Amino acid sequence: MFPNLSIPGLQMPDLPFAFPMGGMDLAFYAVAIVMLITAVFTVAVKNILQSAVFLIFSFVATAILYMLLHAEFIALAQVMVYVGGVVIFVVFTILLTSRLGEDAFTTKIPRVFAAFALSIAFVFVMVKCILPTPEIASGTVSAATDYSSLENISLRLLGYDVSGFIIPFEVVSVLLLMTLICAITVARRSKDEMEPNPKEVK
Amino acid sequence: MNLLNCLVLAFLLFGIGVWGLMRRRHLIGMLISIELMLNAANINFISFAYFTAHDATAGALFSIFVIAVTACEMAIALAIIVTMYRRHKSLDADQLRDLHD
Amino acid sequence: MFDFNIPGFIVPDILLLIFPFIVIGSRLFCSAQSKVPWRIANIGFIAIFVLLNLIPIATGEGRFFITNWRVDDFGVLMREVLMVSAILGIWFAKDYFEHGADGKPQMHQIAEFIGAIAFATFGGFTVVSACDMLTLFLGLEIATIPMYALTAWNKKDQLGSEAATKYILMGSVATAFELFGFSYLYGFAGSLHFSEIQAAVATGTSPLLWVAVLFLFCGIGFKLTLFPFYTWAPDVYEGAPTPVTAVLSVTSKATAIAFLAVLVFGPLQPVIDKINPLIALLAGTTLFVGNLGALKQSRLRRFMAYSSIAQAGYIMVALLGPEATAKTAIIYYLFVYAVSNYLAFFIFGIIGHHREETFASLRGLSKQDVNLAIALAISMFSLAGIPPLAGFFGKFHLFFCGAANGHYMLVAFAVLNNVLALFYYIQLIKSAWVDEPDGHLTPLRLTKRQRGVIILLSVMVVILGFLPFLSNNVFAGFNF
Amino acid sequence: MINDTTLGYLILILPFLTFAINGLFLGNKNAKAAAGLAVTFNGLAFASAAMVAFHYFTSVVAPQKVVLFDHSFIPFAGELVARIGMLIDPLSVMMLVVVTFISFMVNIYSIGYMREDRAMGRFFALLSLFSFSMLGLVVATNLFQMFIFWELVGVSSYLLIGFWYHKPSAVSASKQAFILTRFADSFFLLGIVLVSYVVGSFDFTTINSLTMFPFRNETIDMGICVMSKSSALILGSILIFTGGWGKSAMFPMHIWLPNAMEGPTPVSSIIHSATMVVAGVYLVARLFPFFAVCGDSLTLIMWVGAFTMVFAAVIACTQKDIKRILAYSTLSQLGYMMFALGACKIGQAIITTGWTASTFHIFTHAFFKCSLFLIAGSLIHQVHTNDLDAMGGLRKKMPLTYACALISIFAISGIPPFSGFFSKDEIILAAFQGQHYAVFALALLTSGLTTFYMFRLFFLAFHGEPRHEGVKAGHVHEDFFMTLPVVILAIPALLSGILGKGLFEHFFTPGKLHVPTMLKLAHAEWIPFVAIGVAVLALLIAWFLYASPKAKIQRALDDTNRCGIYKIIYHKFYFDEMYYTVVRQFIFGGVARVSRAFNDYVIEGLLAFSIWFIHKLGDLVRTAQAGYLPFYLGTLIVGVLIWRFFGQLPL
Amino acid sequence: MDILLFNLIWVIPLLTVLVCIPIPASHAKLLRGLHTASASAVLLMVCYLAYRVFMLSGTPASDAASPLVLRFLTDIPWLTMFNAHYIVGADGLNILLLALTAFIVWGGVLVSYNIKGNQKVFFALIQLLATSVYGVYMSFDLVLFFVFYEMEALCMYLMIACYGSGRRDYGGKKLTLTLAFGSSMILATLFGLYFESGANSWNLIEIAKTTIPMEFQMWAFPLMFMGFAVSSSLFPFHFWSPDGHSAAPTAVSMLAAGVMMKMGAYGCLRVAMFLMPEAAKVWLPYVVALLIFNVVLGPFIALRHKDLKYITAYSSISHLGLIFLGLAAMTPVGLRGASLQMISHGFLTGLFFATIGMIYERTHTRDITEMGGIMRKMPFLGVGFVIAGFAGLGLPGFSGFIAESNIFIGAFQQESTLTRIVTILAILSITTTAVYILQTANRMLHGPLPQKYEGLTDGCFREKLVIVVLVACLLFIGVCPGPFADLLDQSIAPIFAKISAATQPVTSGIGG
Repeated sequence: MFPNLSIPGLQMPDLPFAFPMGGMDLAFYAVAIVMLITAVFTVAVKNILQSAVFLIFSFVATAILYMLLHAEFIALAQVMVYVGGVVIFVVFTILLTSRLGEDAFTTKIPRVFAAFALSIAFVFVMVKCILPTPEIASGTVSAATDYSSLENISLRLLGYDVSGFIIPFEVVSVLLLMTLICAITVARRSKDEMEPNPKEVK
Repeated sequence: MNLLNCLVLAFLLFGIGVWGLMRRRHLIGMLISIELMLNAANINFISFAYFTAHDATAGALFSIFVIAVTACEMAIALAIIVTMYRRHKSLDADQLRDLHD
Repeated sequence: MFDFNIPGFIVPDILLLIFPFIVIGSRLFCSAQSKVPWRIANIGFIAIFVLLNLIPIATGEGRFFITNWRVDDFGVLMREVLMVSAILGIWFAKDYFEHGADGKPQMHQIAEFIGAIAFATFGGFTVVSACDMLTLFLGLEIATIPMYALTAWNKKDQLGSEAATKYILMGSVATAFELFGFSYLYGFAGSLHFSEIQAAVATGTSPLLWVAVLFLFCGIGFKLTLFPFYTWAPDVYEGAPTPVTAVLSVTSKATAIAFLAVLVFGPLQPVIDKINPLIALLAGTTLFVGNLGALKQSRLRRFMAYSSIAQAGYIMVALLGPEATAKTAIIYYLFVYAVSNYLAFFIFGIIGHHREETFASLRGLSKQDVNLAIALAISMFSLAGIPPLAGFFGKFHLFFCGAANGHYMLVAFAVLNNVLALFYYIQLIKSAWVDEPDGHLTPLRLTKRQRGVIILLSVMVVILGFLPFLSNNVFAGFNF
Repeated sequence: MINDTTLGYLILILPFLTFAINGLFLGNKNAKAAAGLAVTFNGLAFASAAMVAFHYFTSVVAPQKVVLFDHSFIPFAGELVARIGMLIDPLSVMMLVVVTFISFMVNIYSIGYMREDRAMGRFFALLSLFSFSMLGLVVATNLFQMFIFWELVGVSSYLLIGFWYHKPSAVSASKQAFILTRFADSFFLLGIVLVSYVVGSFDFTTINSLTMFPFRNETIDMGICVMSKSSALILGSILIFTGGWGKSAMFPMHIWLPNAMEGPTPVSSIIHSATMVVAGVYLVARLFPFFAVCGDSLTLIMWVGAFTMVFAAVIACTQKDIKRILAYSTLSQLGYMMFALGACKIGQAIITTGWTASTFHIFTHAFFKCSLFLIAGSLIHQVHTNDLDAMGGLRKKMPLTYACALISIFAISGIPPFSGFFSKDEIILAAFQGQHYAVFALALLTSGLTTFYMFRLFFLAFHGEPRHEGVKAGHVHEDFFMTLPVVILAIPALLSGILGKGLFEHFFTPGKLHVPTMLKLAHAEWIPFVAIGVAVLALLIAWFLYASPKAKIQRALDDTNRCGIYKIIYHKFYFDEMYYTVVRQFIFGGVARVSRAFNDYVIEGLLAFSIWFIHKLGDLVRTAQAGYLPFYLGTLIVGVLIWRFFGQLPL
Repeated sequence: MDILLFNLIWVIPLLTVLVCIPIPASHAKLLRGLHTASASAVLLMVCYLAYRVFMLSGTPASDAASPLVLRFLTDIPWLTMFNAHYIVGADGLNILLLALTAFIVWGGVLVSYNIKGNQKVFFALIQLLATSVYGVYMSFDLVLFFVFYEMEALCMYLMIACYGSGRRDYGGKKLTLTLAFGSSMILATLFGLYFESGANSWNLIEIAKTTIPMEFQMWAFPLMFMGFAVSSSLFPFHFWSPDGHSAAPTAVSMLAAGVMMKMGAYGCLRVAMFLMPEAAKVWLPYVVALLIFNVVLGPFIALRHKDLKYITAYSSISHLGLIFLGLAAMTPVGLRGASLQMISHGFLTGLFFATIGMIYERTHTRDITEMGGIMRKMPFLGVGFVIAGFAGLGLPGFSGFIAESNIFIGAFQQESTLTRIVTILAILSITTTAVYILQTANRMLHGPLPQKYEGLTDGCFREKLVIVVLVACLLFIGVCPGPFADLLDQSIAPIFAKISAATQPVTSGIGG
């Protein structure tokens, strides 16, 4: 029923990894490598502003990955919210808080390596955890190609039945509103912050 | 391309996020790393939805919500960091040591 | 189709949802120092609490609103606990908006403050009402995000913003863990609905499930301050404004444990035996570490942080029991814990308004105001779990749950740790009762409201233990 | 008509009432009333005892046992019931009479002696408490009752020795007396527990009618070793004897008795000479058939008695404190009684001469020794010192006292026809008949020593020139209340031997014995003459040294140039010092120090260590909480790893 | 009517506290009067009830199936969440302990008239403590029992730390925490009893009807026994008692040593041994080894101390060791001896601490080397102390002797080697007891009077009354132990029956 987009003939049954072949695979690996490299740059570059820029690339690569996975709407959201919203917000904050985003803090080399070792260990351990799962390495795809079409998503999002997500949809609106209020309250400079409060002095 | 590849990719991204989190001293740098980690989780959702889940749309939906929530968290975090910057005039995580035992 | 006949059991939730807007809106019409928002909040919260009490409990599966908003007896009682925490929280917070305390400046924007607390409470409501992982996740976020903001509420306070920074950075990592957990659970079951996940779990397991469990527990471990994810708690408790600390220690914890209870007794029910060792280990290590950390503290709020870490460990023990008992125990304990904790915070608040919030400031309290000292002793002994105070019965119930499934070793360990806990609670009582004051004591002035609340809470701590009050809601006889 | 049971109750209740009324109500403020009450009630008790004795000896049941009453006190298990009762047999009747009589006399005497004391009421109360306890002891029907009153006797002795509690020496003497006897009593109690466990009863009748055969093949685990029950019984008998050993101040537990002379003299006279100290002898006599089946213990008893007899007599020869001489003489006489009981054993056979002699000696000794103490008290009361240095020449000032003293000293020296002669002669005869010739020789030797030191005392106190200012000045006189009992006591001291001999030989046998009794006994008619000869010789030596015109009394009293042996003897073989070192320093000092160190350093140390350790763990937790954000974030990551590996999830 | 009265025993102290709440602390006289009246009322009630129990003895219990013959049984569902009931009842053992408590509480209230500090709080705490002790002895539901058992910790610390002397904080903390440590061990096993017994009930009587699995008993019994033994200061958990007692004010020492320390032994007998007799048979012969410290070395340590309260505390340690010896005997005589010793030692040590407190109030020191000859100035108190001493060293005529003889005879009937050795050592160490008691009495009361004590006065009427009543109790039991033995035998019989019915054979009865 669902088209199998990978090429089964070239799969090596012994290996848990599918051998990279075919257009989709090549595209995937290309995207993955780009994503990882930009991510590494994101965390490794010294300048925080550059880091933010690399983050944009990483996010865009992720969006491309989503498109490979037939989740076009999500890819769109990713680009719009992350790239268009969050990262810009980050950049503004950087510009607001430091002189042209120059990272004044240097990290000592041992700490860099310790952090690296920890993260490597973490990834290694976790990947090892999921490896034994039987169905995980098969290239079968269960989803319909339109699983994340706008229509499907909105039908589910506003559905009242058991499988509908109207409740989270309403709830997330509360969340957003609350964030708005909280963020404004926290971030704004109150009037008395400018000049010392007479009560406080007393 | 299969599920495992995607999951490993997500973990690698998460790992890079962890690395950044630990090696950065700049608070915003840390936040950026956290963004990477959250992004990794999102990749997971989509991969599962695409490859195995029988209710694939739900996964996609979840990732939309994750994007929204992440944005909210970022907003608050940046607000707090701005406040913090006004007080401390610094964004060095290592200098946040007024509170300790 | 949309049913315009809103069922009664949903009314409190909806009220709470629209409530923050009324409070914040009321600010537009009055001055910054006005008490109107606070009064409105007071009336509203109490009204919600009373309405919650009107819902008869013990109706089995629970009732559903739009098929995915579940109101069962656990949910109702949990809501009540959260409301109690919210009411006591705003009562407690009131004074901090009038003058500074413990070296921290006066707080501002009470309406927004109350709104944030209401939102956090609503987050808790969402968690206990969730039927799918998405709602659960959102509930948890709604309960958490206002806490970040509340911690940084005192913008002029350096420590507050530091605490908030630490809190939100670590909290975001924990959210990432949680998302990983959810994603794997989704990957395992292929669905977000609890019933379907439960069915999938019942048919068979896979590493994906266990990775999901691991990440979920680690993520929620942060919010519940489990070992070793508790590190934020002492700093945040100390740095945050005192009323926020109080709310944090009750509401946030209640939400987190409710989250775990919903998960463990919901989708993960079929594999609960396999998770039990993890729960037991988390409980054991947490209560031990919490108790150890509290041993040599000198600042009251940091002390309370460790104490609440230990309490989180104790409360985890309940998850090991059979579902019905465990849920009762959790609710009961949270209720008792809320009351005792707030009693302690009220007293610390009074001290804090005049002096620093340290052990040393408690000196001579018994000579200065013996009733306050008695109330302090009551709350401390209750937290330590000494009968006949309510804290004992709460802990007894928790241990009863743990023992019901044969976890005697853990129960014995937890009970032994109680001695350690008693040690540091006694340290505090000693400061108030035994130590001589350093010099002249600034007189303590209690407002009528403070006095009333302290008496009310003390009496509750004393008598709650004796009363089997959880068999039904207080006003449930009206059955609307 | 009052029957015997009522009289029996009266004998016990009257002294107790005196104690209760004096102690609770009259007290020191109504001293005269207290004294009157004490004398009256004790007199009545004596009268009752006399009537009981008269009824008993004139009745047909005479040598048999009669139980006047026997109330259950606490039932333990089965037959093992502690009872409080009143056993009447010749032995207990004799003791009843002796105790009540002496008590009556001493009470009269105390009116005079304690006249100036502030705490006279207390004195009379305690004296009556003692009488009550002693009476309870002698009429005991079972071991448990005996132990109860045994302890009460001990405590009244303690209270009376320490009567003048502001005197440190009195206080320490009382403590020593109580602790030493208590030490012995602990073995006594162990013996009671052991014997009652094996036998299943406390009752004297049951215990005295035991035979060993049923116990041969049963074993009992005594902790350190497993032994047969018959051996356990022998061990039990020795343990029980240990109680008497301490109470009768046999060597080496004798040291408390001379020190106990720190108490008021009436106390010394009733408790530490006439009645309480013979309780040990009484105990052995009471349980004699039991001891007889536990054969070996009798040999022990004999040697303990014999050694104490000589040992004490030797020390008595050198002492200068008049009361201490009498105390050592008491020890020596107790040794006589004790060894006489032990000497009843010949191989596996038992003769009863020694038993009769011993009980007879209890009887006679009570009178003359009490009398001697009262006389000593009179002297002390006049010259205000115990020291013979300060006496001398009192013959003329106190003629009645002098006469009575002479009678009593003749009695103790065994000069016929005074009472002591008859009983002591019988004891020596018993040793001879028992074929214990070494002990026999020792007894003869001690007889001579006794005569010597008693006459030494007599001559130094009454003869010669007055050495005391008060005596010289003529302040000395005889007090009526103090002289009357002395005079009354002189009568039995003189006559009880002659009159009692027949009575004792007729009625006094230890009861049914379960060992073959040897029928043929050697009748050595020459023994009395040898004994008298030794006594007279000793008397002459004493006269030559201390009373003859040539005697150098000053030199005799001078301590400075003494040879080594005399010095050692004078210092009582340094026994007090040895005790002090061993008991105080080593046992109580050492063990106590070690146990306290164990407690304070080991136990408390472990406690402190665990607290320290927990605090260190707490510090560890707090160290982690350094406020360092990267570290905190690291804990999150590491936490996941921790629970992945240790969370016991099936990964 | 009797049932109501019986339930009022623990309610009255609590009500007194409530009544006193509105009275300001400055009305000390009124407060004292109220508390004295309430304590006296409870005392009279308990005495009457003890008499009633005595008169009822022999009549069967209302519930024929019950292994215990209980009077005034009350059973009300209480905390339905975990199936706890409010069950109280009386038998010979606990009614006597209740009476003991009533006497000591009454004495404690009377001796505290001059306590310094906030009297209102102090008396309220005493009454709370009384409630807890009454409750422990009355309750037959394990939850109720435990609630009352642990309640003491709440009062103890405050009373010692606020009203005590010397190292009061240290002593109070040590006492409270050690006791809490003990009760935590008990609590852990209580749950096991509930679930493992299969009775699914906290009712002691119901649990007693079941047989608890041996594997559970084997670890639960030592835990529970030691937990209880902590409060009876069994080695090695005795360390709290000297420091605690010495720091505590008079009334608290009286209550702590007099009644609270008995709660542990009572729990050992009533809960641990009664419910888990099989394990008791396995473990108790080894537990006696610990008694070598309590019974044999305890008196020696007392000998080395100069502080009166330390001496008395170590004396208590050794006397409580004897209780355990009686328990470990597991024979009717031994158990009865142990119960008698609980009661006897309660009165005895109450008297001890009362007199020490009164003397301390006057001399302001408890160091016996600093005292001397105060018998002359305070004959009444001195005699009281001496009597307490004599009772303590087991002098016939006082209750201590009765108890000790029962214990010795009972323990000798237990044929395990270790028990035999310890019994022999225990009998022999009565000498050491005598040594330290006489040494103390002599140093303190006798000898020359120091100049500074010339102005001392003897006890007032109130103090004399306390001493007289306690001495009378000691004497009453000592002189006429029959009724007490009868009462105790009735309540011990079912316990012993359970022990002797346990599968593993245990020696009993008399040899020969």
